[in-house]
Amino acid sequence: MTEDLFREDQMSVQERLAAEALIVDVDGFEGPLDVLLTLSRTQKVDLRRISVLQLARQYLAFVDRAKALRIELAADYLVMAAWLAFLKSRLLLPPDPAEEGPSGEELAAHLAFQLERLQAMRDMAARLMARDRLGRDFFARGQSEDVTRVRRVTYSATLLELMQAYARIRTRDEFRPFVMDRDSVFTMEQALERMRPLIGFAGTWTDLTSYLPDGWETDPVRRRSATAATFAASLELVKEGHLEIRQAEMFAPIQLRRKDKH
Amino acid sequence: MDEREEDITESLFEAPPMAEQERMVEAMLFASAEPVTIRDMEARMPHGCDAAEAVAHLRRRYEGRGVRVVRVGDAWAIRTAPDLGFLMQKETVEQRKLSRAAIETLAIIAYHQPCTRAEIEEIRGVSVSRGTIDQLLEMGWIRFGRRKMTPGRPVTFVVTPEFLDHFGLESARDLPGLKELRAAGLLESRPPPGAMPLGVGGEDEEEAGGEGQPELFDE
Amino acid sequence: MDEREEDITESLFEAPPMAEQERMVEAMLFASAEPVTIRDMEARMPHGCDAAEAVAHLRRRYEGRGVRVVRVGDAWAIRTAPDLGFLMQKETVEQRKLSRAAIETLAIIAYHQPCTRAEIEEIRGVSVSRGTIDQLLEMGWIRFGRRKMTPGRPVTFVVTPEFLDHFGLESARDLPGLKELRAAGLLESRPPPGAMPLGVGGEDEEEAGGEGQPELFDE
Repeated sequence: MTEDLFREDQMSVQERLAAEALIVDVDGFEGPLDVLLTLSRTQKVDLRRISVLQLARQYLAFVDRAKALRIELAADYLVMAAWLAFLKSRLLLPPDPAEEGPSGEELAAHLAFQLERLQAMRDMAARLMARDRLGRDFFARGQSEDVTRVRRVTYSATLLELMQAYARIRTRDEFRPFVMDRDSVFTMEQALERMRPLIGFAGTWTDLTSYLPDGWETDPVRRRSATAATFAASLELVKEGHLEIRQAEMFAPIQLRRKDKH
Repeated sequence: MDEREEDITESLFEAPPMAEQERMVEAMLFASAEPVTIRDMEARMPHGCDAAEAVAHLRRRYEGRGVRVVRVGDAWAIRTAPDLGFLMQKETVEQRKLSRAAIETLAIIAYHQPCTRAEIEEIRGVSVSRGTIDQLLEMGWIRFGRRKMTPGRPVTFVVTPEFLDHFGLESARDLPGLKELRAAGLLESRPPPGAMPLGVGGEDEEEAGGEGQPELFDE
Repeated sequence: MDEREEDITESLFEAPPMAEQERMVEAMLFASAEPVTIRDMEARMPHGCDAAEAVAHLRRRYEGRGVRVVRVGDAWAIRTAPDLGFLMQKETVEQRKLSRAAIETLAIIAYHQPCTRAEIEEIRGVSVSRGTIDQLLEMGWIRFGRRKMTPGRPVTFVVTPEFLDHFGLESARDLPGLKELRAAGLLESRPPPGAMPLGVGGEDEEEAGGEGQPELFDE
């Protein structure tokens, strides 16, 4: 039944000619909406009074014509054709109350709105470009005055340069995040975490080495890292006022003691 | 320079008479090729001056003359009267040829700003080609606006003071036909009912937004 | 432009009224980059005009104003009144391009703020010279942010309102992400290296807005 309906509204001669005329410069169109807008002009009415049904027929004629002439149309043209065929059937058939989704009229109204909006934007673009323009119709001051001897240097950069700089860094080939072998590294954060609960008990001077974590005292590499981290953490705790630190002479053991708050 | 310092330190004295302020504003606007803001002018004028009023006087004074005092966004500039353009062939700068896509994109941004890329595509029915936005940015006619508060927080575009200056507009509100378009409802963003084939926007926006930023602007 | 040709061919008609000629001379003197000779003006004006007389009228009109019509050799120009020179300092600013190192550093701070020197170096892959940071600080485009709560409590850098102003941004968050840069055609389409530790947590970012901290300069 739907099939019959389609066959019924075969394109008129006029539509066929219109479609053929469009085909000539299909590359000149910016997508299906552009084609629809051009087709709508043949109706010679206000866009608000456009017959979307007729427009759908015209568009389908255009696509059929392209097929007949073996002209390859981009996918979005065919998507639009399929959708318009669907819209056409919705507009022609009596509404089915059981059917989900927007009615044919709603869809048609939205399409008309899109066409009207695009046309409006084109009109505005043309009005904009036709305005009196700086450097063509009216002019800025031509002469910069060298009035004072004071010259300040300012540096300038554009947003584009800024973004390009950032893009350049972020996509640089040779960029590799710096990664260290963490196995034998005891960090200062770890040392701090370890020492905080312990120092409360350091009422008397205690050797720094006694704070080294278990399993880090023997291997020289690990011991070095742990000692450095513990020492740095101690300094941090001294700075925070939780700890006192002393060393009797050069290379003598470093000793720590809790600092009591006054 | 001495006068200026004097005025700052001895601000007990009154600001110069309005006629004098008008001269100052006149000199500043004449000297600059770019529009100058009221704030900028006042920063350079003696203490207590009212640059806005001085500009208003100056503007009236130049009515009908060979140059005019025009407003460009928040700033003011002197420009030649458009009817005398024919004398200026020597000064005419080569206008860069814009593609139809670029012109339409510019108009859409101007009338719909702040406007996302997806909105431009939704209105034009095709994707915005690479380089179109780029070109408009480079010409200084559009810039990035505030991000949209919609999912994905897509970036937006707005027109610049340079755009206004170029097209002789006082503000974006003075765009030709703006009121009519608004009255006709053509500036509203109407979601398409159900599945429309031209909703290039819908999906794209999701994509552009959804993933766009989290790596950069971790929240 | 037609008008001009018309006037040349139909020179039987009278020249425009003197008031109109004065407007023309005014516009030409304003827009020209160099002083203009009488002969030059007449060549551009409709046939039968008397540029010398028009200039004389214009000159009188500008007497006592903020700008004057002055003779430069055998040509004419509009110049600022000498007593207002103090207003012109801003016009003699020399503009220079920012170095590549500086703009890259600035970009990293803008995208990653608050950002330590070590982080900048890690991202750029080369060390940041002291002069670069100093230059950006001096320009007022970056300032010190809150210290990082990491060991050593390194200082951080954030961008300033002047930065946003210069680049026409409302907030640093409006900067487009990599994905959007690519979409806008500003970036060759190669994906960024996988999992990059971008950005510092949201909390930190929030804090960047806070006031400058006195303890910043305690060293």
